[in-house]
Amino acid sequence: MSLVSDRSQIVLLGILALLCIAISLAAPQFYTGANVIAILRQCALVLIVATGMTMLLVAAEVDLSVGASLAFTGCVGMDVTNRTGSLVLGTLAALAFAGGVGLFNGLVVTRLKVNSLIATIATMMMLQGGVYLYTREAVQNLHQIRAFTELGAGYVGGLPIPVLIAALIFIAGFVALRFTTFGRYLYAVGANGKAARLSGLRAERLKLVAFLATGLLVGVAGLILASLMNAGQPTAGRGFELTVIAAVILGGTSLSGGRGTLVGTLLGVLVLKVIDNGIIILRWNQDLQMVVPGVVIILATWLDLVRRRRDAR
Amino acid sequence: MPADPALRPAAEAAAAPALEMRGIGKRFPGVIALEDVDLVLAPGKVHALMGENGAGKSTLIKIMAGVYGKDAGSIRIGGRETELRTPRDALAQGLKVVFQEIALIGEFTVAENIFLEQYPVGRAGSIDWKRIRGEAAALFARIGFDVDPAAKTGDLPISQQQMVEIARALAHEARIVVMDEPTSSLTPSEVALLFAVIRRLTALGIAVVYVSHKLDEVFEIADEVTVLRDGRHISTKPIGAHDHDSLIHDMIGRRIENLFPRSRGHHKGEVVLSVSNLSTDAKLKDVAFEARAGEVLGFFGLMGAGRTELAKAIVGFDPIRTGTIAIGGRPLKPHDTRTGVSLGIGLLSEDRKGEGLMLELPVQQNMSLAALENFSRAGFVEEGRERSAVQSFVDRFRVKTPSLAQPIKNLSGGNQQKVLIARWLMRGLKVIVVDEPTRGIDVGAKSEIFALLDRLAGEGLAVVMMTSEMPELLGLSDRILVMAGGRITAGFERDAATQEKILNAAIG
Amino acid sequence: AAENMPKKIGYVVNYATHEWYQNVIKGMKDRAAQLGIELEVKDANLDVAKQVAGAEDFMAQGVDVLIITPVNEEGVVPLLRRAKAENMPLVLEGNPVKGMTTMVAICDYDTGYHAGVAAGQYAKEHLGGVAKVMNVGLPLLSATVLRSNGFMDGIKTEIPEATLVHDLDGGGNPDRALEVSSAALAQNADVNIIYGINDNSSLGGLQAWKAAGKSQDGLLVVGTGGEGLAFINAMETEPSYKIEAAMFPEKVGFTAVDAAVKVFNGEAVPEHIVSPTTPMIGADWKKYYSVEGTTRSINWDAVNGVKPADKCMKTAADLK
Amino acid sequence: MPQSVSSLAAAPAGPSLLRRLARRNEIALLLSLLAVIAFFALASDTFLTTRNLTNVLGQAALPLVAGIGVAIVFISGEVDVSIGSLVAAIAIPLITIMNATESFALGVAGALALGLAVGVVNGYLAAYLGINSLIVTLGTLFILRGGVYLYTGQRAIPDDVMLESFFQLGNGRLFGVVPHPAVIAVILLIAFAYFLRHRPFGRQLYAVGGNPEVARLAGYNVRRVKFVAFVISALLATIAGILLASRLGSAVHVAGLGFEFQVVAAVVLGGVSLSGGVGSLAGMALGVLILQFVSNGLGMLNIATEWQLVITGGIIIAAVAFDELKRRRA
Ligand SMILES: Nc1ncnc2c1ncn2[C@@H]1O[C@H](COP(=O)(O)OP(=O)(O)OP(=O)(O)O)[C@@H](O)[C@H]1O
Ligand SMILES: Nc1ncnc2c1ncn2[C@@H]1O[C@H](COP(=O)(O)OP(=O)(O)OP(=O)(O)O)[C@@H](O)[C@H]1O
Ligand SMILES: [Mg+2]
Ligand SMILES: [Mg+2]
Repeated sequence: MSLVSDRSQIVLLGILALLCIAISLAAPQFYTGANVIAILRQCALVLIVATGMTMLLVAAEVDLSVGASLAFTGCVGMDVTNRTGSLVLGTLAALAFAGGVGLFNGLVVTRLKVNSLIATIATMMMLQGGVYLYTREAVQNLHQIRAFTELGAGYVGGLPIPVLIAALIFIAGFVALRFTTFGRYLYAVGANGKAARLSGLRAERLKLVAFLATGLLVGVAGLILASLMNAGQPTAGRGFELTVIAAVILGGTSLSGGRGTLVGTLLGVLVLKVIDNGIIILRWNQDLQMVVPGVVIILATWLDLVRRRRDAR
Repeated sequence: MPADPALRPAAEAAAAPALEMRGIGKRFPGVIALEDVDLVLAPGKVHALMGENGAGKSTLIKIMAGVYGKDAGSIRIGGRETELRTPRDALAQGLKVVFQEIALIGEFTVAENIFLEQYPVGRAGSIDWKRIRGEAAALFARIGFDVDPAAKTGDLPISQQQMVEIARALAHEARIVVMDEPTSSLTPSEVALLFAVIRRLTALGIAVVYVSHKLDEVFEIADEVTVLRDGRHISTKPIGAHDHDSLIHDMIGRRIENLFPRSRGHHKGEVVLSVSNLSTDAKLKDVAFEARAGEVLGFFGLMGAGRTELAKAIVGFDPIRTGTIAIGGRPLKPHDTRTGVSLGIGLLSEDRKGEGLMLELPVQQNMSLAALENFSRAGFVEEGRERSAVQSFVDRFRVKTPSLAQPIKNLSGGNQQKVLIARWLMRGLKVIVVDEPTRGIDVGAKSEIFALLDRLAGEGLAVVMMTSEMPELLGLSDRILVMAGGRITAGFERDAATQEKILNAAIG
Repeated sequence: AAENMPKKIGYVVNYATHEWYQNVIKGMKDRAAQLGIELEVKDANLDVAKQVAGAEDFMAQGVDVLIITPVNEEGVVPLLRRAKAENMPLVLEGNPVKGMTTMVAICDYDTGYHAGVAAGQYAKEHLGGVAKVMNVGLPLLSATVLRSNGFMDGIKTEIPEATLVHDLDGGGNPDRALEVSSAALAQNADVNIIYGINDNSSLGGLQAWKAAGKSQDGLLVVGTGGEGLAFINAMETEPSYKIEAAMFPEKVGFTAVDAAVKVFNGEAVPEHIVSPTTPMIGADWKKYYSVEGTTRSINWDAVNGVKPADKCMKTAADLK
Repeated sequence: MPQSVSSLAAAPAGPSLLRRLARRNEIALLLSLLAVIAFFALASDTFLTTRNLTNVLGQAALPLVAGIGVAIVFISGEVDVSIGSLVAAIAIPLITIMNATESFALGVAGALALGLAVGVVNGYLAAYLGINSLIVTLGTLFILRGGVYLYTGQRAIPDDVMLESFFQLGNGRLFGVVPHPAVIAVILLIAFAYFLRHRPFGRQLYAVGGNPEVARLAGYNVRRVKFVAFVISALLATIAGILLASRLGSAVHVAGLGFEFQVVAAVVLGGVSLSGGVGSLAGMALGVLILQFVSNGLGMLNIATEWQLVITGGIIIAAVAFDELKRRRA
């Protein structure tokens, strides 16, 4: 509980506990190892990107292009690995590409001063178009390098590799945001950019770093997804950005900057994915996978609001 | 009792006070802002409300304006008990407020802001824009303020915005007009105009509440004074019953021996800031000056003279077109705040909210922002050291806050200012540029801030102070430079400076 | 036949970036080039409003025939009415619409059905006659529902006790299919046949199987479409991916252009012109396609040799 | 102290009328629109025909009508992204009731009732409960789309009665030239532009978005103003949805997917600020028209979708960046 020191995640923890209890009462398979691992693996992709997105929102920016970039990155990574036969080069290419997208977003926002919501919608469109210019078909796994397959489907000590990667990234992100000057500066920039700049912080540079970090994390997620699907899929990632942002917001990160935690984000991701999984486990109509998260996001935000108002008394 | 004219109406007022607040109480998380406070306003009188920063003046005003609900007490307007749940209730009762924080819509024209509360409508309920423009112009003409009714309000400097605020309170029928620090950005001549207006209001039988930290103004305009301290009612007296010392004593519970203490001698160190040939796209033209370690260099000018712009340019915040700025002999290149701060120059902005505070964040993070690197090892913040450093500044400056975790938006203006000064002291600078450092700050805190600036200079800092306050300028500066139209028009040594010479140079 | 050739055909496709339609367009372009016709394509990109706009724009540009693949078959009814009012000849691809003249389409139910029969036979030979199916479906479209229904009906002709263990909405895209299948397999992994309504779906299901750490022994994966290279790659490398219900998109495009020419000339055409499909088992695909690098070429002789059914066994009308 | 000191102070002179005009965002947008039209007129011989131009107006009508509502919500300092699902959802009562009663008016009443309900819910949650409006409307976006799928079982509901009036609404043309949706959009634009500029409530919207605290101090009921903005937005999205349903002749469950992005992009391109209090309907309309003409023109030039996406994205960035640069110069 010490991690949850500011009590802002109590509502989410409650919702998560309630969900888990309710689902497992109705369907005992919920708690099987296989299902827990399936849930964790699905959380992994979202959590990796959400770590970057949390940083961006804390700095009062947002990136809607992550879904489109995710798909593109997978294609690039697979294609370069195919062409060079080298997993290292493929990975580097994918990271370079996704990092480049993040950098581009960051430059457009910090240099050209375009609002990040609109700038990244535009980037999203360009990437969606661009990926089809790059490849019309899914890029197949022609190299059959084992390590590549392991990235998505392998296990270490009973835990899926994507989950381990996500955990490492989450911890690194948590430490960076919570304990380093970089993290503190991000909050400052998000809370009042001018004050931060007057205090000698390079506000634009910090935002740029957050965009770049998000881009690179999309690269990691894109590689894992390509490995999981055994192909670079230009059609993948539709709506992924909304899932990520929904999770971050659900975790209590403010859209106006300066407020939010990664622990909240983690809980947000878990809640959304448990709902998704529960609906399938319970064999409910899958269309509810849209309705229920919609209700939960509104409800959780409202409960958190009520709690904060009460605390303020 | 003496036959003081201020007391005579008290008998009449007993029949029908314009406003009667009794036993008002209000608490915020961790703070009792008001406890059992009374305030009775007589029609046609100016009632000054005094007290230190955080004493509860603005809170009391916001309660009578319907902005905050009260936790205890009762309010009567014109003899009738009323509940003021929203600002609309108060407005409907004829209570108009000039708030401490400018409350205008930046995107609207001045004229539209004046009629924000109630648009005049013509046939079929359409807004009568012609009437709005006409009446706004007439209103300014009547008051004598020089403001363009067609200008976009957000484009105007703070001082003109404040005039718009005042004009707005006068645009509608009012029984009570409340002014919370209306003159914090006005020049003396504008203050004189305002006082003429206030006298006209009282002649019409309107009750006026006047809040200010400028004692001279209060003695000039007020009929009665109520003093608050720590949210409690201390005294209500006719102004004639007070002198400077007794009023200050009521406010802060002690005497201030000397508002402008001077601990240091006339020793001047070497040049630590030298500016030459500085011009900007907007206003500054060929500005050159030097500041030495251990001196307070005062800049005076009328509104719009370019002091704020100069301040922002020399710390690297605003871009420059030509010129060089050197701190401790090293040029400010590249021209940005990061370089500025690392060379040892920092700015305390005149715009606390917009350029200083991180409103939602706690006191601790607000204070340590610039100095965070001092408390970090390998990029990690050592929070224990940070906290104790912040705590020691909070104690030294007597910052009134329930805890270091309190969001800074909940502190009073003076306490916020102390936190922001501490932000720079923690960092350690060669040159500190302070722009209107005591705007909206009470005498007690003012004297502390003056003492602080004096001590900083004594410790070898160069203090560059932009101010519109003549006493502050004359009391604190070792040297005075006067600006007009973006240029430096005159310079005086402390002993050679007089109010007349300075004003003449400021008019240009 | 000295037919009059239309000068320009406009095709409003529902989703041009999808591999399937890429190949439909390829077939159209090939045929149009043979006949000396100019072909222009506008993409609705899955947006019903944009589809109507695209058709309007074509009519303003003055094309001679319109071909439309509806994003949604109900959503183009007024469009057909307006085309008729302007005497604009129109051919539909994919799905029937109230008031249409003619439609070129495969039989979705039949496609699934024949794949189901083949899967049943395979299960009898290799899986001990057991058929427990996970359907990675797409309830959004009637065509894909028909495929799933056909598959189950077909498999039951061989193995009457075949069961449908999971009936999923994989969204027709790979990552969603993967995610949904993972959850379903975690809930109940007692499955030995994965059916996908397109290649993305079957591959998503297979990847979920692999990610759950399961061996492919005793598993059969059946895909539908044969849209691009993905299924070929899977058939070559994945031991369980044995059956593909091929739908020959190039042939669909080819047939649609021929139909457009007929409609332009006012010739009598059947309401439904069927484009052929067939299950490909094991290495059968090499009969119809050859691959070089990352492009595949169709073997027209073989494909033109596949005989289409005269009439579909079931259509969307039967679903209601 | 002499009174003349204040007039001697360097009071900022108001910029000249010409300068003020040049700074107007709408002028830059209008010039961009003309440039777009000129470019395509030169590049394609079928672009500059009455038929094509009126077509584009008809196609632009939907985002225009919904854009009015979204702009109003933006101006009030909130956001509404639920419209993409709402345009699909309202077609359900519309078509179902028409099928059952053969009455166009009853169908429209049903649609408006649903739109009103959604607006009230959005407005209540965002304005009165104070939940961030992006979250609220993202939530209703999901809920409505999911609800549509659940209700329809993912099948479109056909229009069985085929009322001529309903068909004409979206597909007919005034005097055989101007599409009815365009006529409706223009009427609504003029009405709401008047409303925003000349009715006190219109100004309240700007004030509330520009600075809610100030608006409250001026005696406005900030919550109610925002609430009404959401209701207006939902009702306008309902009208857009009715027009769309007429053009589609059915209630299509996948209608309007991504419509919210399209409209938000156009509204922001039109200079309506995401942070509230700034923007005009003229700007919004120009933003919509620019994107619509670009999309139409690229289609006329037979440019593939992927390039259209890339080019449109580039235009949005360039236009907003240009606007920002211009503002910094001024
Ligand atoms: N919204 C709020 N939330 C919490 N505390 C508040 C709030 N507003 C005021 N306070 C606290 O109430 C006390 C009274 O504040 P108030 O603003 O009334 O002081 P003031 O006398 O107007 O001071 P100043 O002269 O600096 O304007 C202060 O301690 C302040 O920190
Ligand atoms: N015409 C104007 N339009 C927009 N902003 C202005 C204008 N004039 C002044 N300002 C702003 O007002 C502030 C004060 O301006 P400036 O530096 O010219 O005056 P100053 O000498 O510091 O006087 P003061 O601060 O007392 O108003 C600055 O932040 C400046 O940007
Ligand atoms: Mg105050
Ligand atoms: Mg200034």
